[in-house]
Amino acid sequence: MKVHYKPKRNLLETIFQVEILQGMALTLRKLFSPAITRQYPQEKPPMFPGFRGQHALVRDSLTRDSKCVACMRCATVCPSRCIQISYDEDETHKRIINKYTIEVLRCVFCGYCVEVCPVGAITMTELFEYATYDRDTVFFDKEALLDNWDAFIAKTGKDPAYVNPLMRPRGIFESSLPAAKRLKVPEDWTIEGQYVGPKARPSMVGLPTPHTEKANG
Amino acid sequence: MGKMNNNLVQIADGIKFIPGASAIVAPLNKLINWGRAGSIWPATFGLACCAIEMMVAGSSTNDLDRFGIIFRASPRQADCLILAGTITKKMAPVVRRVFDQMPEPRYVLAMGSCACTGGIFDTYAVVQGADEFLPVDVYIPGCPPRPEALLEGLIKLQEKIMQEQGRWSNLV
Amino acid sequence: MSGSYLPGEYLPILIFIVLGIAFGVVTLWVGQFFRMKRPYLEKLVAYESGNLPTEEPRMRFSVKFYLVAILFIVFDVEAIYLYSWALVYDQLGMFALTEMFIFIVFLLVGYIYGWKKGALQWEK
Amino acid sequence: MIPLSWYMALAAVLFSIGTYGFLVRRNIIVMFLSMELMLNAVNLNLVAMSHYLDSLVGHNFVFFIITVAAAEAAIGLGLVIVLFRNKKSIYVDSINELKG
Amino acid sequence: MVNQLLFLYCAVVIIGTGLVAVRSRNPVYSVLAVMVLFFHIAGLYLLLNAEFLAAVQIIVYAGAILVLYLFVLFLVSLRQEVKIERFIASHRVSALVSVCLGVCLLAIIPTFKLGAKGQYPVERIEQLTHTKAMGLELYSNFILPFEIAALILLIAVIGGLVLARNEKEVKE
Amino acid sequence: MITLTDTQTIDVPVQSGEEDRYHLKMGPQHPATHGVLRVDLDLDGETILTCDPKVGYLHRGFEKLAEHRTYAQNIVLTDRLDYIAAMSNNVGYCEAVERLLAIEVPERARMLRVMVCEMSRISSHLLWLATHALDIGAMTVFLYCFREREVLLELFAELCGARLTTTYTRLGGVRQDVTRSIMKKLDKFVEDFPACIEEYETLIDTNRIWLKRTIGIGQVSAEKALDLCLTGASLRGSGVDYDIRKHMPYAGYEKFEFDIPVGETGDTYARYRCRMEELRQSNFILRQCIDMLPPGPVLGKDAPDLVMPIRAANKLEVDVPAKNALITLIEDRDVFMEGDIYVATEVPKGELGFYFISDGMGRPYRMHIRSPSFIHIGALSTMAQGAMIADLIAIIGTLDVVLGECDR
Amino acid sequence: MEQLGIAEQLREKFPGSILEIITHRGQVTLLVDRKDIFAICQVLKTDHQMNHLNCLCGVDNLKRTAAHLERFEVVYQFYSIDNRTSLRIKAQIPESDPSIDSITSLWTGANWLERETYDLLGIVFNNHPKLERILTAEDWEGYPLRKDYALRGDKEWKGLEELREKAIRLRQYDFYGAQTEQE
Amino acid sequence: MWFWANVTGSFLEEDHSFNLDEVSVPEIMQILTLILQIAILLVIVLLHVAYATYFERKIIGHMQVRMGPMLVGYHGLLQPIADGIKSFFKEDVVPAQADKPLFLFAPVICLVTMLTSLAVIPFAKGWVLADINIGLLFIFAMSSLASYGVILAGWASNSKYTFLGGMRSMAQVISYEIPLGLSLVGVMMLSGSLNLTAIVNSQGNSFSSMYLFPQIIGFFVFFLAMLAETNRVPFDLPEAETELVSGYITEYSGMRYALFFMAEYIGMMVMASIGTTCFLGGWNGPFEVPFFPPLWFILKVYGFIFFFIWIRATLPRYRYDQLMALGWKLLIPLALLNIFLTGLFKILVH
Repeated sequence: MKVHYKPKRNLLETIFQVEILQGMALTLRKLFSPAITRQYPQEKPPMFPGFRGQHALVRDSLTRDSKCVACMRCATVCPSRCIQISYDEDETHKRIINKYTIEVLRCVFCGYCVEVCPVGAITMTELFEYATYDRDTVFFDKEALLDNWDAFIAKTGKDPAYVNPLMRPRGIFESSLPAAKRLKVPEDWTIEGQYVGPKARPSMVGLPTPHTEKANG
Repeated sequence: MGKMNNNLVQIADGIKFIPGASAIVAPLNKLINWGRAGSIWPATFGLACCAIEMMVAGSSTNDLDRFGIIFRASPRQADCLILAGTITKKMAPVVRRVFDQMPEPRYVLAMGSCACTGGIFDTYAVVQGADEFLPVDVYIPGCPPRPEALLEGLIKLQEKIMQEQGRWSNLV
Repeated sequence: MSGSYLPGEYLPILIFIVLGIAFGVVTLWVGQFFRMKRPYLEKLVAYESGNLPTEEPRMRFSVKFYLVAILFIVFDVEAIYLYSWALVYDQLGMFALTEMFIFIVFLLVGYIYGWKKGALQWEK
Repeated sequence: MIPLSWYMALAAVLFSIGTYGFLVRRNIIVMFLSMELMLNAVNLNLVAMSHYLDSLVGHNFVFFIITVAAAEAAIGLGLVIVLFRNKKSIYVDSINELKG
Repeated sequence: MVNQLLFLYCAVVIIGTGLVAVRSRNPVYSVLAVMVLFFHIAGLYLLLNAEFLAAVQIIVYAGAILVLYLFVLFLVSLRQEVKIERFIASHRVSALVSVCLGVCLLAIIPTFKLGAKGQYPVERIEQLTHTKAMGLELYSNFILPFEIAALILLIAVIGGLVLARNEKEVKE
Repeated sequence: MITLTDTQTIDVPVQSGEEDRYHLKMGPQHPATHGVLRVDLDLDGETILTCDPKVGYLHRGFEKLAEHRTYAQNIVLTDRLDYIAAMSNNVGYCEAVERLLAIEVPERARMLRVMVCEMSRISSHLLWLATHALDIGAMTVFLYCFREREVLLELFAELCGARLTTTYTRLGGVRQDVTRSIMKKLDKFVEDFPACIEEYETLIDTNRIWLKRTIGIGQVSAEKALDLCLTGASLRGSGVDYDIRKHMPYAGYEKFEFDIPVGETGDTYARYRCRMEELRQSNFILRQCIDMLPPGPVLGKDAPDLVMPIRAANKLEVDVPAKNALITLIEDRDVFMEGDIYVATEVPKGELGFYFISDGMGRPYRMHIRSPSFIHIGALSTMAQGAMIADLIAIIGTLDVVLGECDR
Repeated sequence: MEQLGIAEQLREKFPGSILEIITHRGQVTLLVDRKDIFAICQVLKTDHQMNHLNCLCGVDNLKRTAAHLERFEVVYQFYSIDNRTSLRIKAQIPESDPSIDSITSLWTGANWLERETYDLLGIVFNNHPKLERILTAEDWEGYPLRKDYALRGDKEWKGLEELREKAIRLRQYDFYGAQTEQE
Repeated sequence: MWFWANVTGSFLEEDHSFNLDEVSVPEIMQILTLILQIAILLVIVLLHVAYATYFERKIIGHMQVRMGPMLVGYHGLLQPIADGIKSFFKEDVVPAQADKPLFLFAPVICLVTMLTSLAVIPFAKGWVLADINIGLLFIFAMSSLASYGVILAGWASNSKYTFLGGMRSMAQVISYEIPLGLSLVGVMMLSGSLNLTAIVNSQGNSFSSMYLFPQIIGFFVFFLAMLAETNRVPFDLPEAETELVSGYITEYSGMRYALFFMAEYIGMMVMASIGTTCFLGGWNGPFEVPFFPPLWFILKVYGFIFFFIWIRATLPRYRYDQLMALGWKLLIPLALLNIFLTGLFKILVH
């Protein structure tokens, strides 16, 4: 397809600078149209569940402590290596974490740690306003992370037992999720209730993708 | 303000002034800080991803102009350096030079993980944190931070400016 | 023998100039005492997009600026002639018009010559 | 009331300053500038005399002199440029070499 | 008296800047000194009721001719000017010559006699305005010089262009 | 005050040579160089005699770092490649790795990938238009473009929790499914967007100043463009019909109807027009996505876990509660076979190619990124020759370069 | 397969230098000796309309052992826009003399890609117009993409060390820095 | 000295001794009131400059569907004050390589020339400081001097960007001075005067007698030249951010930069005032305002400034050579044509 240009101006349009007048009419119209500016400190941006903001360790409403089982998956998966965990083992080989730190300023907020957590212990809250004057205040240890959760609950006014559906990666089969993560999610995120295009052809489902044929080696 | 028992009074670390002048100095200090906080002009200086969010912060939705913030291309007219993005080792001397060329008072905002600590790029080519070679005033976590987070950082910077004492003369 | 009637009319302008300079100089001078002064070598280096300036900035410059200036001089003089001409045009009428027409035609020759020679063309 | 002689004395001084500059400097551009000074000295005289003579002839003369000065500057500085191009210098000493 | 003071002021500045102009090592300073000088000459013209000429002096001399000088200075920009010796060998001789000239000129001033009066006394100029008076004179009595001026300007344009464009053609 | 001592002479300018040229260094701190590009210029007046782009000010050791991270972790890195169109990079990377490791992607996920790709194409083109217009001086277009871009970014935030660095794709699918609310907003955006394009065009498209600034500037012929290895709209503006979405369809692009706009003149204006048409075409594709999104899972059954084993044979040690949690451990599958592959995708800037060598470990042995921006900046010196400073700005703008991708 | 056909033709043309033809995931790779690389590329460009150079990069094979693999290789990926075929060529380069002919005269666009390869892997391209460091600083030491180069660098770049010293030296001029210094 | 005695005494019949009673008390009072008037005008103008920036930021902001300054004071009303305070107390860097005296004085030259132009502008009937006969020429002279400030700033800073910006600006300003002057020749012909008050008076009181209508070509040329003289979009090349960082003011910081900024805005105001006086009938309006006669004048000037801002919000920027070509190849011929047509018209009417 060849790109098409607008027709050339004729003499009259050239003399009267029509295109400039049109542009100026547009800006003048905008002068009287309402501004779309969000008055930030007073007016907060709309946040959606699943926003990857400040980290928090979920405070278990029963034990008042973290749910973490020190499986090390988050520390392993973290691409920027900002999570540090050390743990002791008790007599039943149950792991007890004695250190859980996140160097937030190194984190890239990919959310992998949240996704891989088998027990839904770590989460990312919808808070993002925590600029600081020094590096140390955002070097979160376990207590700070738990406090983050409290702060989040307090700020959003949610039930302390609230569990963010984000902790369960959306769009994954129920069966392949760990038990602790089989949370109830909004209908939109289930296979049954998901959005389907009005003109979607069922025949398209399940077709092999072009490059799925296994390698000959 | 400190106590007026000495001839010279210490109002902040290392800053002393003549006590009789406090009636003038204190309101003047306030006025100057107010002016500075209300008109922070950052240098147009984007490094990487965060620069895009910085631009968004300047666009209609968030509109930095509301805070009196306009970007100046030349560091000579800038008050504030927003380090928006990864600072590589090759870039670091340039960043420092731009900072050096800014007149006092000058502030530095490290925006995003890369500028604060190097972030994910723990490699041979990246400086692990701007504070290795610059006095950073505010750290904004995020990768990249939302534009609102940048605004929040700027508000934090304004608060910091408002608390400054005597950053306006060699005489005081 | 004659006196001068003009300086009185120009007095406000003189005062204006003096006050203007005073304003500029005084604000800058008074400000000296209310500013931080922390000069050091790196701060005073000339700006060049974050690079070290490696050579003298005041190097030879394009001859095109000179061409523009020549044309400017000529047209400036012409404009001056036109100003005095415009004021007496009422008195002199058609005669002045032809007179000025010839004058401008002369200059237009130079103008067109410059155009053809590319003095008005900035590129190459 | 200012006597005419004041103007003429000033013009004379200005003229000799111009001469001094013209003789003393090697930089052609500054030599041209000195010439402008001399021209201005002349202009000053013309205007002053015209004024005291209740005439406008001198004024018109000055007008033309300014025109000529403009033309002179254009051509003269054009020559400087040519000289500079050929000799990479704008000092009179180098003009001597042009002969050969 | 005020007028005389003004005259004296202008005269002092003119002589001072004239000396600066011819003695300054840096040609840019020379040009600027001359600019100030022209400004004060315009002031003298005002004292002489020649307001139009004063404007012409500033517009053409200060605003155009000196600009050309500046451009040429920048074009040939030679900072070494500052470093080479200031004067030619015959410096003293030249100084002597010009001082003699000045003294001679001053000496002959007393012999000067004013001629016949013209038809433009101050009152007439004042009533007509200087610009109009000059226009009337110029466009009725000075037609030929006027057109010759056009010719001179034409030659200036052509000459200047030819001189300046030389290089390009040689190159091509 | 300052006194220069012998030890302090580092920053003092030195005397110039006797050359006729004016050397000017633009960047890295310069408003028009889109980040940290530096261009060394030799000028005659305002005309550029030679132009020497210098890159590397954002070189972060990307390829080296990728060799030290697993395939899944590297998705995070690709966000920071071309940070304006992170989704396209995610998709390009995942397409390549999936092909290398033979991972199947469900149909719905593929369609979603197309959708986010086109969304990011629109947002990238809007940013290009904004900065290009700002470089040429039309500051209002800049803000209007950001207005629409903001809608898309908020959609991304709703979809995957981040506006810019999305990390949306997964090996074998995508991170999350869309919700009705997202689709409704997207539908509205698709509805409104053509009117917005009209708005930008009212301001610049036929504006005489815009035309003067773009027509005939930075002209490259088709042969020259191929010689310079240009891709994307820069190549198509010169009249070469090369779009990977048509030539080597990926992620199901073959199912969509769309045209590839091709220019003729190869100047800045032609490239501008091409991108503007692409905006319309992308919008059209988005419309089709909304209409045809099939049901089904968004992550394949054999999609590898994020915590990939570093070595296939050497499994990760996982304790009891965690063991149950593994989504799919891939120890039984012959995933990390040796071999190499080059897969290119059409990102907004041009052809983004990933060249992988796998040596059987969980990490790429070598990952080379063929980034369009790098090659486009390499072409800058040819294109800017004989132009003026202002043209250089227009050319940098029209090449649509992102330094993050260029320097890697 | 078309690509294989081209590969075969090339093998006939350059019998000595084509070491191996590999097919993997539908992509054909030619392992070639470095000496004929320019000629091969020229033939591909002119005879087989491979007018688009997708990619050019270098590989360090230090940790990979296989037949025909030398220490370094340079990978060229070609595509024919008209015929829609692609081909990959890998030129083997021994460790003792890491150099290969430049193809910049065939594709101007290869210029920077070769510079990059030189910069990151230290492979020298003969006849290259301007073989300088491009991504790393001009006075960088070592070749980062080599496998024996540590991720965080073997030793600190001296430019950064200078900068750190400078930062410490200049702290006295900084408002807060000066205060702490006084203490 | 013998010389002076000789010279002055020899042929001047008039009394040349210093006449002290020429200066009387009322005259001194007059001068004092004049100084007061000028000081008041200066303050008003500087406030105007401050609020013109606010006006510009607000209008452009709303044209770009945003708000502009909002948080410093009610709706950002104190924004210009904050900017001023900040600039005043900001460190003033003089680069080591700069030519110090020139660097320090360049902004003052810029400011003073622009300010001085205000002296001849009639804000209302009789509201003019210096009612000189060559008012228009005076403004041309001042604007040609203002370019010295610019080029000296560029040269003295001794940085490449400033030098390039200064040269650009100088060439641009001198190129557009000619069309600016020539476009007003038509007005001079119609009014027969260079005095701005006279020009306003000759336009009469009614709307239709404004020179805008007979001089429409002249107005067009004037408007473009005015934009170029004040370095506004689409001719803002000397400060084109995307090309030359900040042009000739790149090296200036703090108060010196603010002075340049003020000079620019005063220049805008001066140019708008000339446009108002020469084409829009100056202070004349539909009805007389009893207590504040300059109202109409100010409204018209602000109309012009609004137009400047509006154009800035709409148009892209010319390239340098195109800008020069526009001035030399289009505007000058048009202005000459306008003069010729006006001349013919006048003859035909007579």
